[in-house]
Amino acid sequence: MNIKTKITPEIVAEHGLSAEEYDIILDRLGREPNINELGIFSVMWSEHCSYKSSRRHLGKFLTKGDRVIQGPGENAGVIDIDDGDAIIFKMESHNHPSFIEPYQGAATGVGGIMRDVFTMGARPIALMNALRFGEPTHWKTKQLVNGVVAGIGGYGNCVGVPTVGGETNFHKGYNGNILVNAMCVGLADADNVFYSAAKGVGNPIFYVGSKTGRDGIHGATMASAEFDDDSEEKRPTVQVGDPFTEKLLIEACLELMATDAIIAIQDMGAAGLTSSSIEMADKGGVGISLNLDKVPQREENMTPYEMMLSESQERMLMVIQPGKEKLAYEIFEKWELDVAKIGKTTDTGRLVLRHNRKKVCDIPIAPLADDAPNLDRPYEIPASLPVIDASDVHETQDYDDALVRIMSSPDIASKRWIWEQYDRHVMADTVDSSQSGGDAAIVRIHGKNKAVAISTDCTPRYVQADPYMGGKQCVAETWRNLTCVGADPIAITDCLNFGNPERPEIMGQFVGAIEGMNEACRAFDYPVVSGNVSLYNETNGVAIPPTPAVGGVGLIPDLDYFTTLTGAKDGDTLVLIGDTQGWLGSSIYLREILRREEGAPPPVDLEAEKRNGDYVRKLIRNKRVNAVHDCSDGGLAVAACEMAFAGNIGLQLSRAIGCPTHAWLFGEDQARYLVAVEENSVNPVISTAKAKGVSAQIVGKVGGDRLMADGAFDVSLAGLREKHERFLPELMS
Amino acid sequence: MKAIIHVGLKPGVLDPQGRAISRSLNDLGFEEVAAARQGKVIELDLTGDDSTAAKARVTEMCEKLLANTVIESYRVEIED
Amino acid sequence: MKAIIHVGLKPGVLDPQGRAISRSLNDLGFEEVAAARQGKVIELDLTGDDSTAAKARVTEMCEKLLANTVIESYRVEIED
Amino acid sequence: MKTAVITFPASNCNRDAAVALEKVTGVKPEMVWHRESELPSGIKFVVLPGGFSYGDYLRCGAMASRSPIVKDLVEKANKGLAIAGFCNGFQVLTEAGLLPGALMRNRGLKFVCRPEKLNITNSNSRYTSKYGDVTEVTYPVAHHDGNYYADDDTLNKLEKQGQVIFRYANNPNGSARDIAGICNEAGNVFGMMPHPERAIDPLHGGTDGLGLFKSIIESI
Ligand SMILES: Nc1ncnc2c1ncn2[C@@H]1O[C@H](COP(=O)(O)OP(=O)(O)O)[C@@H](O)[C@H]1O
Ligand SMILES: [Mg+2]
Repeated sequence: MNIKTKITPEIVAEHGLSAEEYDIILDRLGREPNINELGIFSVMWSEHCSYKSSRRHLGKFLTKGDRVIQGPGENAGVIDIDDGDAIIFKMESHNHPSFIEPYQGAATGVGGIMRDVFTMGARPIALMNALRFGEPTHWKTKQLVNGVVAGIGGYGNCVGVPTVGGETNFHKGYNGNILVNAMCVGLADADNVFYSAAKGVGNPIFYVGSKTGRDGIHGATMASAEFDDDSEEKRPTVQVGDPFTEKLLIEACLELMATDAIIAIQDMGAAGLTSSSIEMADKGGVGISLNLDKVPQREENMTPYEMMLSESQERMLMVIQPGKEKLAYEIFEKWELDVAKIGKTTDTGRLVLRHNRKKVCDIPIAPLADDAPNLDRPYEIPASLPVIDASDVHETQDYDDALVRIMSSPDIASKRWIWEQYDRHVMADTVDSSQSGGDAAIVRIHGKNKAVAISTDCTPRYVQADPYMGGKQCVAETWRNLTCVGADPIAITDCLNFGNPERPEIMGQFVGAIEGMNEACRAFDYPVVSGNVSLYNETNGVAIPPTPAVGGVGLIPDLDYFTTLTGAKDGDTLVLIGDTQGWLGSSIYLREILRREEGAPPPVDLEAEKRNGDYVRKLIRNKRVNAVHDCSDGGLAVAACEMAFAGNIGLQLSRAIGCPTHAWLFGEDQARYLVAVEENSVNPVISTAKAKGVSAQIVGKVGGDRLMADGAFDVSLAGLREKHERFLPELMS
Repeated sequence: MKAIIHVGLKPGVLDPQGRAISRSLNDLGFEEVAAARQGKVIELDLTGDDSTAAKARVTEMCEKLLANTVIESYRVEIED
Repeated sequence: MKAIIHVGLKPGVLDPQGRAISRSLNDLGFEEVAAARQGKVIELDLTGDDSTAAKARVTEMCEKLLANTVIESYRVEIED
Repeated sequence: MKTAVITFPASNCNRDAAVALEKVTGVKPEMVWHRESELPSGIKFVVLPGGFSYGDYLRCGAMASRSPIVKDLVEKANKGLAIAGFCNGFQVLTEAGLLPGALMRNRGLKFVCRPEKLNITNSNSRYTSKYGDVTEVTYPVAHHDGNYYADDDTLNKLEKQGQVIFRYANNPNGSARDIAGICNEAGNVFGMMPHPERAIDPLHGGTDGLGLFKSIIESI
């Protein structure tokens, strides 16, 4: 393909553009596009870059709040955490590339999300990962787990940013499409945040980082298409990550950012040079002219089309203050990075590209953004599944066995095999991480006595059963997890992973989930500040379970007051905050013990969530509790076992609730927290709860080396731990 | 019998390691080094003595385990 | 010119990668694999055309950087 | 007392090391870029930090060990300057020939990050003297290539001369004779894969690492 290539309807279709879309291009240009121009329109209007199926729905989210400095629309969201500190964070998917090449796909996912964060002036301080694999027995699963985990660790460890937490699910619904969602949290000066809007006329545009090769051309369009059996053949050259260069890029960018040399900066992510230059120009309302001969190239004879669409990693684009060019060169050269001035801003409002002294592209920028398709796809929100009454659910005769099976089931079993491959401590500010099995990771703000808490959550089986309720639940669970460590929840990022939006039932899951999420955000004053949409996660017409992963961030203002689930002590009383009905629909018990995946998911009462959570946070601030854990997957029994493992001490659950035993132990009612309270605090904890309308009951005692529940199980802590630890090492051996 | 398998990155795939090696050699004063690539060699000791059959088996090993064919290419030699 | 450098572990040095490879191959049903070793090949593009001089220089590169002679041995080939 | 932390392009525990040194000496250490050809004057103790100096390409620590500053360190080490390398820093010291042996890929072939119990096998060394009666400490490990190798003669010699300072209680990486940390014959150069600098703070990794820094600082 070259500039003389005749644009035929086939070529237009191969670029994923519809006939109507092509007509718009013809109209805006007043002529036929050449191949470079067509390629640029095609990536800019792909689902991945234009959000054409999702845009109108994302617009409903609560995005503003007292602490929001920058909401969605920039590379990442920015929140204020006092004292002039800002936290910048975002989550992103790298699902398709990770399925094709798990190590590099996951590694470059981590690299990409870090760039989104340091582009805005933040030093990355923590990484999280939310992973969904196919069923453990599927032939590909083991290899995918191995590669993805090694890739995440390989990249994050080398760059030197701790990977502090995450979540991992296994389900047959992901056999053909795994999900690899990575989140990065960075720390910046609130008054030195960098944005992508180019400004001025005649200002130099710098290219920094790795050279451009033919990697991942059309990655963005690929991420916007379903898989079929030929996908392996169609794949573009896989992008290979170079964490060493990323590390240099971080240090160099932060060094330059400490001067006043940068006017605007944008990383080259999906659709590389195309989307980065167009976004900078569009946001700033300026034109851009680039000389492609100046682009550092790794391979010979690269065409303009290839350079503009390449997704080579570890590259940045920036507009430099005139007169500061020398300083920029000096810093980038010190860090041994490729750097080149490749163009300048103009007042034409057009993107003009030159190559070999010829003009090879000349298009107006505004239409690329303004006229990007914004579809109103038909949708049908599925009806929620029928409510299942606990009394209609078979009760196990052997609770010891049921507990062991649940604690060693793929979703509940220990993920140690994964997180021991992640450096969780580098930077020396990790206060709590996966290591404790805790709800939220805690990362201290360097040199200060405050910290951020971070949690990622989604319960796909709930979203599948009822997108609206499931959407609410994802947001509520992160809020609850942040609360568990004593943080004030501030804002979320999300990664919305769904199937093919052209199918109304999938679009219905999407719309329903967003409505539920948004309602929770509003109830908690917990806005969405950044996010990412990944559609077409489907193989041969079978979609993944809808998976809107949510990453929440909160602030622990004073590290003298926080709690984890590790602190339960001999003699402590276990108190359950929140109401228990014994909800077994869509529960782990139903799935793991009875092999049934059905029933309406537990309802989320946002007022109760707020009331209970605010109370728990108060207990932590008043140092009334030694350990806190929320009840989620597997209910009270699982929460209790996890608390026992973390504190390395046994406990006894006593019957206090009137529902059937399996519903009491394994029901997944929301808005609940298990707290360990010292003897002399029990009365005040319960009476104050009452006064505040919060339900609180004594449900057991800490002590011994066994895990017991009245009339149900009695197993040794060590024995259960051994089985809890065994699942992944056995799968991976 | 012995099998010797050379595994290297396919052309066009980024080789950050090769790049770091050539830079480092240049820094040490070896300016004649224009580029470097790093690959691996795996040597297998095999039982049996049918080298044609062995070649087919080793190729299968490469596809299944030894090479990542998405980004790497490989070459098999059998020595008696 | 091109230099091809083979770097391998010295005999007697335990090779965790080689051991893991032979084990995984056995697990996959390739029982004919009795042992495996993994080494690396470094390929250099060199300017100049004196291959004797090049060989000396590349040997120096090996001693100075490319091989760790505590655990590794190396072999240099020059191709014109 | 003046101390220094060397920074290679992809060092990533340089800040951790600096915090530890400041905590123990009360003075911020000098951060010295690997391209410098000489240490600033008056430096009494140098840390080579953890990280991936050159992306761990070729061999961990190999390229870093050829940098200009390491040349100067080798000279000064031979004149008695105290130098410690943690994790990648240990790899650099072996590659530079300041410590015997080599660090190979972990036996399990995976990166391993966990708190690890260590036995102090020589409590008279300049790096452990302040531990007193304490014989067991816990430091985090975080590495992919921490499997210590040396030939039998070298290992015997190390043991005989009291150069083995720490051993793993539960060997995480396959290191010969469970060796976790060693020093040179003169006792001024020390290296270990675990991270004492990540064990100086009750909120992060415990405080078992402080004794190591206090020991060496006091000995100078
Ligand atoms: N992929 C992963 N990476 C890092 N940590 C993980 C991963 N998967 C699970 N974990 C950790 O395992 C623990 C249990 O996870 P999960 O059951 O999802 O917690 P919760 O239900 O409290 O959110 C958490 O501490 C979590 O951070
Ligand atoms: Mg939780």
